[in-house]
Order: sequence, then C-alpha cells, then structure tokens
Amino acid sequence: MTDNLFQDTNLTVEERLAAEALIVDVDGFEGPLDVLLTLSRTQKVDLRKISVLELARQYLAFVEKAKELRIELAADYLVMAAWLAFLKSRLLLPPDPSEEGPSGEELAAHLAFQLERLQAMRDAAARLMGRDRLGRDFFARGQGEDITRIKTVTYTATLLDLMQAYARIRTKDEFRPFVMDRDSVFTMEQALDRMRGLIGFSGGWTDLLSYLPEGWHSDPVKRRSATAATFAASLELVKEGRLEIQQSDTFAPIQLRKRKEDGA
Amino acid sequence: MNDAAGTHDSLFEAPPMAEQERMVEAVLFASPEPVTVRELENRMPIGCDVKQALEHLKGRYEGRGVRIVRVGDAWAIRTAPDLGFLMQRETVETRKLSRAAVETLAIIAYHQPVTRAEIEEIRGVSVSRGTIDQLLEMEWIRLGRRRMTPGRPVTFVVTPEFLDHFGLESARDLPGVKELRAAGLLENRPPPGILSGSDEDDDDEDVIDDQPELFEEE
Amino acid sequence: MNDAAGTHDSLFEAPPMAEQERMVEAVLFASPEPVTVRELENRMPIGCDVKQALEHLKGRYEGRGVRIVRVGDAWAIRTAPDLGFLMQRETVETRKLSRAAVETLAIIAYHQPVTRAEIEEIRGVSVSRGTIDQLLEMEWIRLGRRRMTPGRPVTFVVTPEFLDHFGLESARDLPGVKELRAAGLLENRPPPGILSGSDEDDDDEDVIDDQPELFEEE
Repeated sequence: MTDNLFQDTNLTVEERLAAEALIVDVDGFEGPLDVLLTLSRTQKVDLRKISVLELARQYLAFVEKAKELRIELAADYLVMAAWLAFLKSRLLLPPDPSEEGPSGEELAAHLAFQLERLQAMRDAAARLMGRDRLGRDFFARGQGEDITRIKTVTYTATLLDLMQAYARIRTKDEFRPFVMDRDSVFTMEQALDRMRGLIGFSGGWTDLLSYLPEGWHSDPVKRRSATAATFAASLELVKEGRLEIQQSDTFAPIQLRKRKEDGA
Repeated sequence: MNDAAGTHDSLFEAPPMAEQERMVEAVLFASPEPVTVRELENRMPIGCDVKQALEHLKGRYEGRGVRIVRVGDAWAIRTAPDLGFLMQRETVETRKLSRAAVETLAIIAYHQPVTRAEIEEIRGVSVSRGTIDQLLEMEWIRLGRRRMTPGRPVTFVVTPEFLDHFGLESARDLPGVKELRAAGLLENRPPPGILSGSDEDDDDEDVIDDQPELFEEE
Repeated sequence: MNDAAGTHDSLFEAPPMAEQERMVEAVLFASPEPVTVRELENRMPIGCDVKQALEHLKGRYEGRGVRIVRVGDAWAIRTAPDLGFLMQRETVETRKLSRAAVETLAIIAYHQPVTRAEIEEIRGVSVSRGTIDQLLEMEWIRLGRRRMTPGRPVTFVVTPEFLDHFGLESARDLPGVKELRAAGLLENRPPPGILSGSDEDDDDEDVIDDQPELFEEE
C-alpha cells in the first residue's frame, strides 16, 4: 500500500486529475477493462505500444483514490486491481525460472490485446451505428401491398356424408319422439284388448269408427293409426269367430257386430 | 399554381428534373398512403415541378411490373394489375360441411321440393338462415316453385352443381331408404309415423315433382 | 441450380426475361420485407431464372430513387439513402440503444457465432440479461448453434433483419471486418496459461466465411 502511495506521487498532476475524474465517474464505466481503456488514452500512444506497467500503476492509483474517497468499487474492479498488482510484480521482478505459468510479458501482451480488441469493437460499433439505417436514412415500402393470403374456404361433403346424414335423421326420428310416437300409434294389441271388452255390448251393426278410443278421432295421424289397428283387431276377432264384419260398398263405412252364438 | 412555381424557378435553384423524379419515386414508394401533389410539393425542395416529375415517372414505369397510379387526387405506386396473381398466396382450405348443413342438404335432396318448415319438421330442429344461405351460396341448392299452400312458402331443390359434385345423374339416383338400410346406414326398423321418403314408392321418379303430398299435413 | 433451371426451360415455357423482370419487380415492390430467392421462385412460373431477373432489375434501378438491395439470401427495394431527408415523416423513432447494447450487438455481429461468456470476455464485464433480451426482441440477434464445448453454451448470431436495418448484404460486409480480421482482433485469444474452452475450435476463424449458413433457415 505504501508502494501505491509512493507510486501515486509519481503521477503527474494531469494524471491525478484524470484519475479523480474517473473516480467521480465510476458509475459511468462499463467495468475495469473500460477504465483501463480510458486510462490508456492518457498515454497518448498506439494501444500496441502501450506500457502495461504504467497502465497497471494508473489503475492501482485509481483504486487507491477510490478507497480514500470511500467509494465502493464493485468486486470485479478489485479483482482487476489484484491481478494488476500481481502483473506489476511479475514485470518488475526478474523472471524466476522455477516459476510456472506465463511470464509477465505474456500476461501484459494479452491485456494489451484485450484493450485493443475492445477498442476495435467500440470503433466498429460506432461505424455500424453510423451507417445508413432502415427507417431513418432509407426506407422500405410504406404501403405493403403485402401478399394477400387469399383463403378460399371451400366446403365439401361426400355422398356418404349425405347418405349418413339422411340415415341419421331417419334413425333419429325413431328415437327422438319414441314416447310421443307411441302416443300416435295405436297398436293392434291395444285395439284387440279394447275390442274384446267392448264387443260384448254391441248388439246391431256399428261403425268401426265408433270403436276408436277416446282422443284418437281428431288428429289425422292418430285417427289413421287407430282406425288401422281397430280394423286389424276386428279381422282378428272375425277370425276367432267372435265378430262379424260387413261393408256395403267400396269406401262405405265398415260395420261390426257381435257374432250370434250358434251361428243364429 | 404551376405558373407560380414557374416564376419561382429563377429565384430558387430547383434540382434537375431527373433528381426531382427520383425524389417523387422515393416518396411515393415509402409513403404508407397515396401522396397528394401538394404534399409532394411541401416535402420537396422549393421550385420543384412535382406534376411534371410525376408525369416523367409515370412514363418511366409504363409497361413495368409496377405503375404510378392516381388515387383520387393523390398518387401511389401499385403493382401492375396483370401481375396480381403473384401477390396472391392462395390457400384453399377445404372444410367439412357442418352437420346441420349436410342434414339440411340431405333432406332437400331426398324430399325436394321442400319448404323450410318441412325441413325443420323432418330434422326436428329449426334450420338457421345461415345454413340455407351457405347451401345457396355453394350453389348446391336453389329456390324451387312456391308451394301452393297458405302463405305460398318457397321451396328448395338441389341444383345441377349438386348432382355434379356428388356424381349423381339425378336426385332419383340417391340411394333410397331401403338401400341405406341395406348398407347398414339406417337401423332396420321402419320409422313409425313418418313416411319414409323414397323407398316404398317405385314412382320415386316423381320425387322431384311429386313430393309435395308427403307434407300436406302440416 | 441455374443449370437445372436451364434444362427445365425446354419443358416449361418460361416467360421472356423482360417479363420475369417485371414479375420480380412487382413482388419486391409489394413486399416491405426482403423476399428470398426461394420465395420468388415459388411464386413465379416454373422455369424462371430469378437470379438473372434480379440482376437485370438491380441494374435498371441504378441511380434511381429506390434501389434493389440484397439482404442475405433475400432481396428488397429500399429508397436511396441520399433521399432520406424527404422521408422525415416516415421516420420511426427507434429506441435508443444503450452503450452496452450497441457494443454487445457489434461483438455479436463481428464475432458470431459467439457465446455470452465470450462477449463478457471481450467487454471485460458481465452482460446483463436485459441487453441480450432487448437485442433479441428487436430481432437483430437470434440464437445460433450451440457451441460444441463443455456445457454446450448457446451462441448468438445476427439476423437478416439486422442486415436489412443496417443495409448490409451479408455479415461479410460489416464495416472494417477484413482489417479487424487481418489484425487478429476477431480472434478469440485465450488469456495465457489458461486452457480455455474456446481455443479448441479454430474453425471460429471461418466465422465470416461460414456466414451463409447462418441465414439458411428462413
């Protein structure tokens, strides 16, 4: 540390001012390499000819100054300081042949390379950003007659679809109104039950239609079903020999009467 | 106004016409909307003869892939109409007809001419306007004769396009209910209470004209 | 590929070159985005020599208000940069990039494909997530292939949008890239005495030559 203070006194006034400016500005730096790059400018030489030793001194002075001013430096600034202190000792001391690893010169050369590369990237970035740019200097078509994606939606169906749909409707008809359908269908069995009960009371010829159950007269669908069922039941009863049936003419009313016992 | 611009020419160094043409070209190209002459004049250096530059530019693009066109009182660059096909990425999406549409279509095919009320009766649900419209639009159905019943409702019949699409010579070629049943498409049980359209009558040939009776009782 | 197209010529009646030029012109005019050669080929009639048509068209627009420019594998029409002053109204204020973002972008462009660790090594400071995100969001960079080193880190490369924005035909045309390369400043030189992962692949040097592949997946 005393070494550092000692080094500090070696700095020119200009350098010290620069270092203080850096410290005030420490938040504006993009890391230790950025600080080194800035410091290197004070040497006013080509980066390839930079004195890394001198640069290390400047950086260490910068860190010391920050400490004096009680400015908290981020860890990586301190890591760099430690590394530079090590580098400096390597550069100052005669090489120890027993020591492993890269020489001070190699380390210094790499640091110089890093600085030069960073500077090169900065210059490149500036040139890049300085180029003519789309939307600022040159322009794309403002009115994109963009490709119209003509989406033609065609609907299709196959004959099978059609047939299945129709079949579905017809099948559905059987299920949908199942109970209701029962309502409008008077089965022969029902008619037979009814006729068996009623037939005993019939004396003379009676119109078949009068045997239709209550509520099956008005609705044509129901009437048709009940008529057919009653007619079929009558035929059944005739077959059983319990009923006589007659019709005077085509389309004339069908008449029924109980068959006289003994064929009287 | 041109005259006014003309008198200014001597006072202001207007760019050469070729340059003015370039400017008009760039502005028309980059502008999101057609650009009026006034707007062009405002943007370009004083002393420019925008109208003349436009005429030059228009001539230059004659017969090319794009043209300088006038849109109202503004100007724009547009692709040549004969190359419109290049601007279209045709994607034909084939979708299945909805179930409602297929069913409605089937009923029309089997029962035509048929009124909407009849279709609804057969399907047991109401038929949306959209479904009918879609089928009309596809040209698979068209309006038939009006039914001679109260209200004179319109009827629907299938079209030659329909027959064409389904590979039928006539609607009579549609498999009857019997065949549907044989093919296992219909449960082997006669639908009670409903007249099964086309199987029992061999005079199915009259289907097209005679169906009306089927629906007399409404 | 051109040869293949040539042999097809006899089979398919390709339109005359002047007509092909019109077609390419129309398509490029219509699209605000660069259009790839493949896309052009797909859209135009079979047998067209798109590349030749593009060359013709490029020549035709030499010195005009708009130019035919190449962006990677794609082509676009852009206004001549010297006329930018006329377009003030169209200027879209782009978000100002931070210094960190600009540097990171430049490093990616010049060193691609490059890992985050390499970017950090070059800048001597860690790269914030936000910086990368911003560049990704702007679609100026995208993920490249993973590096075949331990940990298989992702790499970053620049996009065709980046090239388009900066008016570059390819990453090879980045300003000063040749000089930087000659000076060894695009090398990923490891610190001495450290066995770094990145020195194994010396093929990093071909980065620029390899560029075409970077944009092959469109």
